[in-house]
Amino acid sequence: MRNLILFLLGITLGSLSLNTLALPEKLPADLVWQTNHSDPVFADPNAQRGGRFRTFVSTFPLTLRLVGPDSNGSFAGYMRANNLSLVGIHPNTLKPIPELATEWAFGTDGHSIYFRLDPEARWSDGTPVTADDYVFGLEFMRSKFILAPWYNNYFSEIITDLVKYDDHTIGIEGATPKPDDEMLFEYSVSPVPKHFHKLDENWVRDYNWRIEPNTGPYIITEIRKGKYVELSRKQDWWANEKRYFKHRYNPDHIRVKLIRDLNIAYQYFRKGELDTFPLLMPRFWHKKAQGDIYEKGYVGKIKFYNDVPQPISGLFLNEDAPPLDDINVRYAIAHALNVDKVINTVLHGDYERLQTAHDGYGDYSNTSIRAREFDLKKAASYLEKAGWDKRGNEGIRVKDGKPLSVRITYYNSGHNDRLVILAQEARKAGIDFQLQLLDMSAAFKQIMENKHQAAWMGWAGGGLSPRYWEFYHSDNAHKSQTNNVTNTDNKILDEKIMAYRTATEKSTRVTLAHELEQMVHDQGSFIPTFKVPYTREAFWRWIRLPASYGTRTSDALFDPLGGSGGLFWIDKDEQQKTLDAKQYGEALPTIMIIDRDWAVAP
Amino acid sequence: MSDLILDVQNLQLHFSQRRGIFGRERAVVRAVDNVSFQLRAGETLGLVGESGCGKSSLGKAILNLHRPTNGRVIYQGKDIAGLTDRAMREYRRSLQIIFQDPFESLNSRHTVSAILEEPLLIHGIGDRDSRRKRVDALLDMVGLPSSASSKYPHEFSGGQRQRIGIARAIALKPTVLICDEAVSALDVSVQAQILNLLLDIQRELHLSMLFISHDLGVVRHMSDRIAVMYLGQIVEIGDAQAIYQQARHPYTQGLLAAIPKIGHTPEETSQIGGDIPSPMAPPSGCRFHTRCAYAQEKCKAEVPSLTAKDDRHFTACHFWEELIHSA
Amino acid sequence: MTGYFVRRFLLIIPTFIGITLLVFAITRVVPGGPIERLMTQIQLGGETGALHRSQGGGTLSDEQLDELKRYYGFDKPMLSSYAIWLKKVVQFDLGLSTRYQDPVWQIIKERFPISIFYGLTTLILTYVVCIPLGLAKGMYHGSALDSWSSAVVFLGYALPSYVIGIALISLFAGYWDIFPLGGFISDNYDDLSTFGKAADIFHHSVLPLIAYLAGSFAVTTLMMKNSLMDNLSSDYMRTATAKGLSRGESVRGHALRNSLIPVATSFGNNISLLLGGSFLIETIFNIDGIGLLGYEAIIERDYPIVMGILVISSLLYLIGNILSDICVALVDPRIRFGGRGAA
Amino acid sequence: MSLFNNPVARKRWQRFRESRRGYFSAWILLALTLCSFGAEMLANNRALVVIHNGEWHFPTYGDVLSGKDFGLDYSYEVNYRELKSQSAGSDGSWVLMPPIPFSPLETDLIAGDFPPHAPSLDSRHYLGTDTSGRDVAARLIYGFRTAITFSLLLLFFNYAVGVAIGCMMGFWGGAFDLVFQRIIEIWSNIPFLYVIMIVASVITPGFWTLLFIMAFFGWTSMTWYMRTATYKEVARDYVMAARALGASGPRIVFRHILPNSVSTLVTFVPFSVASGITSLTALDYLGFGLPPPVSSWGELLKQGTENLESLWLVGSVVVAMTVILMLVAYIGEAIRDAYDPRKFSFYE
Amino acid sequence: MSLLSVQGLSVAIRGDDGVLHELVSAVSFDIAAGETMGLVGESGCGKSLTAMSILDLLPKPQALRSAGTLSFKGESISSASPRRLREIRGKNIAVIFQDPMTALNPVQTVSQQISEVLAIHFPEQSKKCRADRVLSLLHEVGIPAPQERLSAYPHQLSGGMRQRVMIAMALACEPDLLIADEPTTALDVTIQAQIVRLLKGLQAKNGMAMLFITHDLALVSQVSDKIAVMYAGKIAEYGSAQQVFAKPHHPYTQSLLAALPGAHHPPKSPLLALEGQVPAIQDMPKGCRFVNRCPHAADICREEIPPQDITTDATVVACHRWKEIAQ
Repeated sequence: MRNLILFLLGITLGSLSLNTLALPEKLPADLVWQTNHSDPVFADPNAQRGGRFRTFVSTFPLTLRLVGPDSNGSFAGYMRANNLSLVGIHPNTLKPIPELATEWAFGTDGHSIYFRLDPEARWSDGTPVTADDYVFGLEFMRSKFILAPWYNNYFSEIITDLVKYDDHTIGIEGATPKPDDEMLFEYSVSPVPKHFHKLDENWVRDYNWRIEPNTGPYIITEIRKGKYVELSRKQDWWANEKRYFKHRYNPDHIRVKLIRDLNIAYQYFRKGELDTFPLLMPRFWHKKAQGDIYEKGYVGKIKFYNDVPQPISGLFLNEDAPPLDDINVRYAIAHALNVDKVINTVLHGDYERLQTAHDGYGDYSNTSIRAREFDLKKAASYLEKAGWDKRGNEGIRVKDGKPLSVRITYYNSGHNDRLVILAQEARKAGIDFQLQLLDMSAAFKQIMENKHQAAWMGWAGGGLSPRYWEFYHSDNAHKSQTNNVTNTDNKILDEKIMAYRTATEKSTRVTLAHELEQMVHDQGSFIPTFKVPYTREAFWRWIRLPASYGTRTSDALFDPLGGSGGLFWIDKDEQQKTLDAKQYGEALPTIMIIDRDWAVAP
Repeated sequence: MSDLILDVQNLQLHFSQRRGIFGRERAVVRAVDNVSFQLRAGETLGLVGESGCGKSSLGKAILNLHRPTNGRVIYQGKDIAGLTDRAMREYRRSLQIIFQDPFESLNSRHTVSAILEEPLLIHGIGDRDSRRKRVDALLDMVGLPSSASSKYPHEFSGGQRQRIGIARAIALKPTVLICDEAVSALDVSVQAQILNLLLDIQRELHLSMLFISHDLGVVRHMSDRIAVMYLGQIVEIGDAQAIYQQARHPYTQGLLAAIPKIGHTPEETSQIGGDIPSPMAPPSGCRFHTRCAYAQEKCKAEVPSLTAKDDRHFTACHFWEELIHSA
Repeated sequence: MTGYFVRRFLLIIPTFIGITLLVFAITRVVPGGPIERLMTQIQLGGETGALHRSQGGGTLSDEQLDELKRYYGFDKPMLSSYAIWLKKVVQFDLGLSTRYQDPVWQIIKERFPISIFYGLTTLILTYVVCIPLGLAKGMYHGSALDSWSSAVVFLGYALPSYVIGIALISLFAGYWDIFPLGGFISDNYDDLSTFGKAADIFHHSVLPLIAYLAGSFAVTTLMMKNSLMDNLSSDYMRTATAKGLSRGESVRGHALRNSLIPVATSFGNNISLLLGGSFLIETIFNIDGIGLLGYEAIIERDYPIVMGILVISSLLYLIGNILSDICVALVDPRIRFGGRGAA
Repeated sequence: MSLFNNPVARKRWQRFRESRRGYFSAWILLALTLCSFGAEMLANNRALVVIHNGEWHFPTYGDVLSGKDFGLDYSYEVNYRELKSQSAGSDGSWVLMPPIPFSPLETDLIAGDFPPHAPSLDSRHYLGTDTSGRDVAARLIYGFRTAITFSLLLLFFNYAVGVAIGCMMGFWGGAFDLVFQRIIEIWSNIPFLYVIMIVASVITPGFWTLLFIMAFFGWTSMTWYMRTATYKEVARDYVMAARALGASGPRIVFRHILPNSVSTLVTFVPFSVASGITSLTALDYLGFGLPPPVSSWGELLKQGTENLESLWLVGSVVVAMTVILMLVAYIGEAIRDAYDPRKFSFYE
Repeated sequence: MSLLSVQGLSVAIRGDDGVLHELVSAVSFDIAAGETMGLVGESGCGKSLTAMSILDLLPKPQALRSAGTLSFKGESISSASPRRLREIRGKNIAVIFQDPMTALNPVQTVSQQISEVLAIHFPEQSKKCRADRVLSLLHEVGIPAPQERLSAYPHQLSGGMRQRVMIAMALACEPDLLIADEPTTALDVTIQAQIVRLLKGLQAKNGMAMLFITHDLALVSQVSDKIAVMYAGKIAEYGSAQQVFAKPHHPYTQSLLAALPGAHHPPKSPLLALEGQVPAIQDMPKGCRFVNRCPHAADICREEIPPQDITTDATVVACHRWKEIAQ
């Protein structure tokens, strides 16, 4: 299933002081303009254009707006990816590549960037994209009318200024100095078509279903509410011939069908009414994706390892909630959590153990840390240290007449089987896990209000480097509505986090990140669990992938859009061949690909 | 007048009734309308009339099972309207009722002994043993074997069940017994048994009786005095003998004539035609005028009151004297 | 009779207010409103990683939270918000969905055709099948037909409809590929001929209809059967026989209409099923109906839609009760003319 | 008690026994229910009897015995199945396992295979395992216990409240009746599943909270019925007779009205039981029901429908539901016949 | 030749236990054209079953005619085809029932129900013709304003009116025989008199025969030429009405008459009540069914079924000792 794709989010800066320097009025003359036309091309020159790609979503979009309430549904990815950024990231080298900007330069103050815009860039209605659209973009993002407080925050507190120097040159100022690559990534503003919007208190309503002109390769051409959305390729898209866009976004049409039930969606796929199907979940890969269509080679299966920041998923222990205030208990719980058994059984050995909170951040990740392993002896010794040395009738440890019981709040009923096994195993250590399944909103509210004991959850990963302040700084502890759900409150950690936040040199930051990761590990309040360092899909034979299948950062291979997407194409001849073969029951060579090119060695 | 037990004065009992699910407009049923009579010790007053004339409602109003809309019931000099709960229980102890349907009036889930013990329990009479003895005595009195006490009403025939009902009614040694169609549901041969039993008991306990029935033959057999009711009102009241031999009210005459008698062909002369009007919309004036062969304009306009030449035979008809003379 | 109906309609008002107030209050006490939903959407991660341009967890200031509360109308005390809501409802304004930003009424209206199609077809088929079946079972009580149909009907009654739905779709759409996997019409519906359109709808609706119907057969069939059996032994049937009617004639001419009275009583209640729909069946068959809308609205805390559906369903239910009375009055003259005739 | 030991009740019982289908169904259901209450002896990972070094142990309902108690090297609960296989050869030790040697909460994972495991006699998972490797048969049995206990308790609460309020309404009438009529009308018009879903999406209902919520909205139908029945009884002559004897209100209600009207409630029992089971299953299916890892049919059904290729999951739970609900339906039919003997007669 | 001849008729009913019980046993009687035959007995004696079995109007799987032959105008109707039987029903032999409320279809109008009979037996008649006939029938049975009553539903009519509609329906095809099953039991005494008079009048006019079933001895004495007294499923005494009432031979008939309260008994005197009750169907005495209540019972009565003796006044008596009793 498509991951929730998250876009810009705001952060409050807490105690950080704002730099009050503004951008210069005139474009500084001494700028060193950079661009990137030399990285390898990752699309396949053999790709054929044409055809209709059929895929599905499980909920119909509630809006076509890019911002504002409910603009974050499962369809939002299609909308977002259809708008280019100033600068993209090369999916393999992770270096910046031009998108809407052809060149960029960094200001001497360390927190401003300048962009030269591509004069060829056009909105889908043919209007050129100019600097004014960026100026409006910032105004738009800061507007109360869009009802998106996180964006409001981000674009006032992080992006402090945007200046138009001429129609095709802008400068952007961010709040704090950062390494260059992160500035490119974070101090970015997307243009908003000024001629399209009328900002007033009715904006949210009025623009709910209006198709905003975009800069990407597709535009929505048909909406059947509750049935499907069809996107069509712009034939004369302005970026067609650009180095990194050539031979990409090949299908002429993308039909995104609404199928609410995943099992039913799979039936559609089996019947050939969908072109591809995600097989991330073990039971789909191992149990469902079997049979004729696979054996006879009509449908291929691919498992493609990638290298991307992993979501921070695991068990978050609330240090404010006894007995979790005792570090020994936290360690004991970590040692009583038989994650490997879960992986090797219900997860079919497919998932991997997440070792730290920040796997997949390249250099930033501290690969020397290993998550605490399942070890009943260690668990027992920690618990005895903490005074939980007796066992009650049911084999659960007791102290002062109270059983050692930890309530685990979670919101994904699909994780029942995992938690059940963990609870079963933890009993051996004398720990009683009470599982509390709540619906997502209710669980989130409970956790945000620090009313949980232990939270089984995953935070969206992202960005180029790990974040610590939000999760571990004492500024966010013991407060509701913060991400410090473990209520970690550690002065030494605080200092290090602030040092990390203010450092601009990448090497310093990497060192600090490694130290921080170790401290977080020592704190023991986050127990990392699983990661999925690959993507798995099934596809009908006529869907063709480039020779490399995907890129280092491909989180989905059949994403028709986006920075690393749009690489596949539909092979008409193959389609006819496959359909004919299917009709007569002839077997074709089976397709079973396992690609480990980008796999990170464990 | 020391032997005056019950004095009913201008008793009214109106029900507001909703008819059908659409008939939400309330209709007032004047079940009993301005009825007065007296009952003396040891006397049986027969109350006759056709269905819907209000005779059963009258009985229940006297027992306060339906609260009278108006009028007074005076029992041994006390107006029962002002009785406290406690006094009301005492009052009910002195007046008892026997119902028409012996199937309906006995709780099918109680054994006979439980049914007969209940009045004693309610009024806290006796201990366990004495109650049991009393139950046996009651059964004996109504002619049932003592083995009946452990059985359920279901296991008895209609007549036997009515005996149980009578036993229950006399358990508290009441002074007045109201027999509400007590034998109407029984076959002739059984009816005779019950009538005999009632007569025996009355004699033994010196009871006053209000004997309600639509069967004129039975009423005649049981009553000292008879009241004839029509549409909620008493149209004629007097000694049984007098009523049967010289009925004054045209309705009473017609009623008597309508009773089939063995060996007689139906009398053609006093035949009452037409239907009984609805008690929800009783005719104006004399309520019988719609069916009366002798009705005149006055009958439609004026309500006749009960009048009498002597103190014993009252008739509510404007023209009863003329009718007697012409006859 | 009109007076009665006027009164019945007036009685809808307090009941309606009671129902809506209660549910309104519940939605208010329930934690996790649209605001929490916004926050979860932004912050919670999935299973797999990706290179996002994301910044992760931010916190909002109190003013910003208040702003959101005001936008969603959570800033006022419960009763006054309810009063505002009710006032709008009276003016036929059900408010705006907090998810779609569209008027609730328009959203509900868009789902009407499908829901009504299934509701009405279910209703009609239920009566078309159950009445004759109940009749046959009543007339041939104890026969093989009777016991076998009882077993089948009970089976449908015992199994939850969604289980039947899943079984049907797996077998007939997935495994044998006889019927489509769901949806209401094909994607190429507009290009079809009128006959083709009808066939298309039929083709799509067979499986969901079976799932819908399986459970509803038992009640109506048995009601019909029992009612007929009561009437078969009634005195007027003896009269009919004494007139010289044959058994079939007397059943058709006399027992049938009398037996329909209890079935007619249930008719009004079934009216509310017209828009009910089972969200489980709708999910399974991908039908964009009211049931599913309501379910999603609850899960997604879209309270204006929750309340909007409640308004419509409770009104339908209340009106359905009155309709029941009308139906009964139509078949039963005792009730139709109850207020008049002399007793 | 007079409620059961009187000729009316005996007659009904007689008629009930005469409809063989319902009568046998009742016995089967009763047997199943009783069995489920002793489920620990049918499906458990604890042995029924262990003889170890001459000592007898009956671990089924006792304290947890750790591995150390049997000379093994771990301090958590001993694995009796392993103990059995170890003691197979040795003398002096003997282990008797229940017929299904798995607890419903226990994940038994078979090496070389991933759950759900298919049914097999060798592994003693007669109905296979679920997606967490828990024994389906064991979960069915315990799930049935949960469901039947739940619906019986629900029935009890609904009837208790319904009978009390309905009886008061019917007996007192007047304003009390009017007020409660409105309340019931409102209550019964509230989409009950809707509210449960709203409430259950917020708190994870445990057994008792769920029961409470369901009872909170479930009492109305019985109330309606009791009100009508009481009204009917109040107007009957035997009540009139009791009043004429001077019986007090409570006496009339408890001695006369209740015994006569309550007995008919029995005819509703099977349907209430069935609806209790199905609504609990539906809620569990939707994830609004009992929290994991409680054994529940709904959860199993959910797993089954998501794993249709593992047919034993959906198959066993659907068959179990069908059997139980058919039994209940047949019992209901028989009780109906016993209370309201519909003599099939016609004229021809 | 008799119009209807009933020979050795027995009717059996399936009890709760599934066993057949002979509720009516070897009943024989004849009805001549234009004659009224009264069938009298207490409730449950089988008189209605006897009447209903003539046209096979018994409730189907429960009750069945187990023995006997019936011939109507010389044609056997006990062995007639269903089709032939349906022709006779309503046309040659018509029936009116005890409770006109339940016997009429509540959802059909008066005219629909009456014209249906005509439609069945005279399908060739025009609608207009039928409508005229319905109207004249209503007029004939004495319904006031018949035109307005055509579209009335049964519940809108009073009990007496409903019974008149029932009669109109029965008379529609001018039957040779009318079976009247307790036609006045549900009615008030004044209305009863009206209906009885109506039936007698119609009978005189149409010359039809009538089988009149009732439990009311007096009533039956007024309407019948011949009567049969039934007890526990058997005919105890059968003869001309006058003879039977004037000089009853069977002890049961005698005690019935003696138990009847009325003018021939002094008020409040004990009635001659039959003790005991009718034996239950499962423990019928082997010999005479009346034996346990009979004051004259002898050993022979307990052992042998009494023969049907014919007395000097041509009455049939089923008693071993009638001669001794007469002395």
